[in-house]
Amino acid sequence: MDAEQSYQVRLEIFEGPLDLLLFLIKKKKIDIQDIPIALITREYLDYLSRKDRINLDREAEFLLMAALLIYIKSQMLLPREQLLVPEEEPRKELTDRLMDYQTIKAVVQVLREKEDEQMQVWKRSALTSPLPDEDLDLIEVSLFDLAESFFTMMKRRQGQDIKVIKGKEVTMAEKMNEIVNVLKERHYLDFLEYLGQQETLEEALIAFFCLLELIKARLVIAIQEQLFHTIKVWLRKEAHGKATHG
Amino acid sequence: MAEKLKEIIESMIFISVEPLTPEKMKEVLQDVPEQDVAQAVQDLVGAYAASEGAIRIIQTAGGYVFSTKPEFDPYVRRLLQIERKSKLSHQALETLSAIAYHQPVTLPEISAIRVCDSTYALHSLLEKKLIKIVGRKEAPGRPLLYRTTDKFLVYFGLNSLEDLPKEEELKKLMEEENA
Amino acid sequence: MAEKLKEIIESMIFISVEPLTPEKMKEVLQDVPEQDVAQAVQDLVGAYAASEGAIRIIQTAGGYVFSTKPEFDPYVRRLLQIERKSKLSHQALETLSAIAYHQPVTLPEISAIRVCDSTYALHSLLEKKLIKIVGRKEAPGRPLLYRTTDKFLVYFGLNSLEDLPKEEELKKLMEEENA
Repeated sequence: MDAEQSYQVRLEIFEGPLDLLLFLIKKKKIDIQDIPIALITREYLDYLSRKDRINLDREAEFLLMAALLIYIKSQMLLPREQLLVPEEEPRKELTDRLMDYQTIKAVVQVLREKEDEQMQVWKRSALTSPLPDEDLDLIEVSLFDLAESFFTMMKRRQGQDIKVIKGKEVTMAEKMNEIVNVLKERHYLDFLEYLGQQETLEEALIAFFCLLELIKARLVIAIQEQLFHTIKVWLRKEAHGKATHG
Repeated sequence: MAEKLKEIIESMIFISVEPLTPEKMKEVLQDVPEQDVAQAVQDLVGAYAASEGAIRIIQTAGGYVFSTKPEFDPYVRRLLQIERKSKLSHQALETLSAIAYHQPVTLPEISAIRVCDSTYALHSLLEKKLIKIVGRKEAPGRPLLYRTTDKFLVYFGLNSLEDLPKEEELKKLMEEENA
Repeated sequence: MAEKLKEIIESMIFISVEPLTPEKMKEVLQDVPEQDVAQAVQDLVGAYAASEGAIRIIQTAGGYVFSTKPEFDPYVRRLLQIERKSKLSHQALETLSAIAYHQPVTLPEISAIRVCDSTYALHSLLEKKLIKIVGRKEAPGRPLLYRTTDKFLVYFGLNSLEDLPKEEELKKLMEEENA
């Protein structure tokens, strides 16, 4: 690999499989209307095998495209009695998609330029007006605002309701048994979701302490995959038998 | 910079929500001598005062701010009144959403959902014909029942109430935000 | 009123929070012939464009609004203590472009165009009010339909969706890109 190529590669952060395909097509100077599928598939797979060069968050999408390319290739290898009309050509859909995506990329470029221009221009958003402006706070109301407004309101309400402690008495032992049973049935538990399902704040607190106890006793394992994300709880394998008597 | 000093100050006064004080100007125009700034401000205020235009710069609360000349007050008021009428406030929107998802519903129920007295918002929605009275509830005091109107559907571009986003759809979108 | 028409419109544009549309002007200036209003607006915009001052009137989202000239951006930012206005992410911009050219459009359609899940980008655009829900598609699952908003136009300094580059212009761009 020459120096220029590796330099180029480092610069590229592909936004998606189409972005990568367009890059390869350009690099190989291929006519988008007449894509040599075998060649492009090989190039594409080659790239995927060097995974550090694509955005790993969307690996599935890149793999899906690989599958599509292989599918098209296999379709084209099938023996046919007569030539296909252009619309039935398996490459047609790929070409259409690429063309469509190319347009979008051009639009992105135009909008980015316009955004740059507008960044330097300042308008006034707040003005001193002779009328009370309490009714002026919403510029655009969409259906989304309406629905969001409702569900946010409900969330707020739920937050208040949980403070009401109802009379139901739950012991630590009962709760612990319940948790273990749920884990046996469902294999894992979403920590926040489970706490959210508790009827009262008191019960949620008890459940919380029970989980802490179970973790301490090494009966369950709790994993947080990412900071601020929910915590998942699994039953440890060796604990299956023991926990039955919990 | 010096030859554009007047315009630089103009752009700053234009963008300030509060009257722009000489101290603030100084913060931005650090290297410019104080008397130059003062002179430019005076020129600027004078130029606007002498112009035929509708706006001028006034000195208030120790700073400078753009304002319309008093003679245009009637038009400004008329415009603001119109703008005000054509928009939904946050209060109104929240009330409307409570009605949309719970209809038919009574005022006490709406106020309970919002944990907030909704009489005023309800009236403004009735006035805008986004909701209507459809009867009375068979309950103590027989309170009036409200529903959204066809105008409500048109306003939000809905075909029917079935088209309102479902809780799951919204939840998914809102969760993305917290992710 | 006629001799002050230009100034009346100036005061209204000045005071309006959103771009002032000809329809709004008409509501206030009921008795004034439409072409007189249009002429006055043109004179006014021209006068500001020709002036040496820091502000001008721009046409966006079908209306008129005051803004600073780009050359004063550094001073405005220093005053407001803003490093840079934050730009849209590439993800968001690509999603927005797909919506702008295919609207009204559903989330699955957008994701198909981009070959990439667009839920997160969609939500951030909704939150920024650059797009809005406009109804449901008559298709299995009745997915929600999205459109760009007036705020989208203002954000990019467009007067209407017609201002978006046409197919031929884009083609030219693409050819340059591939050359």
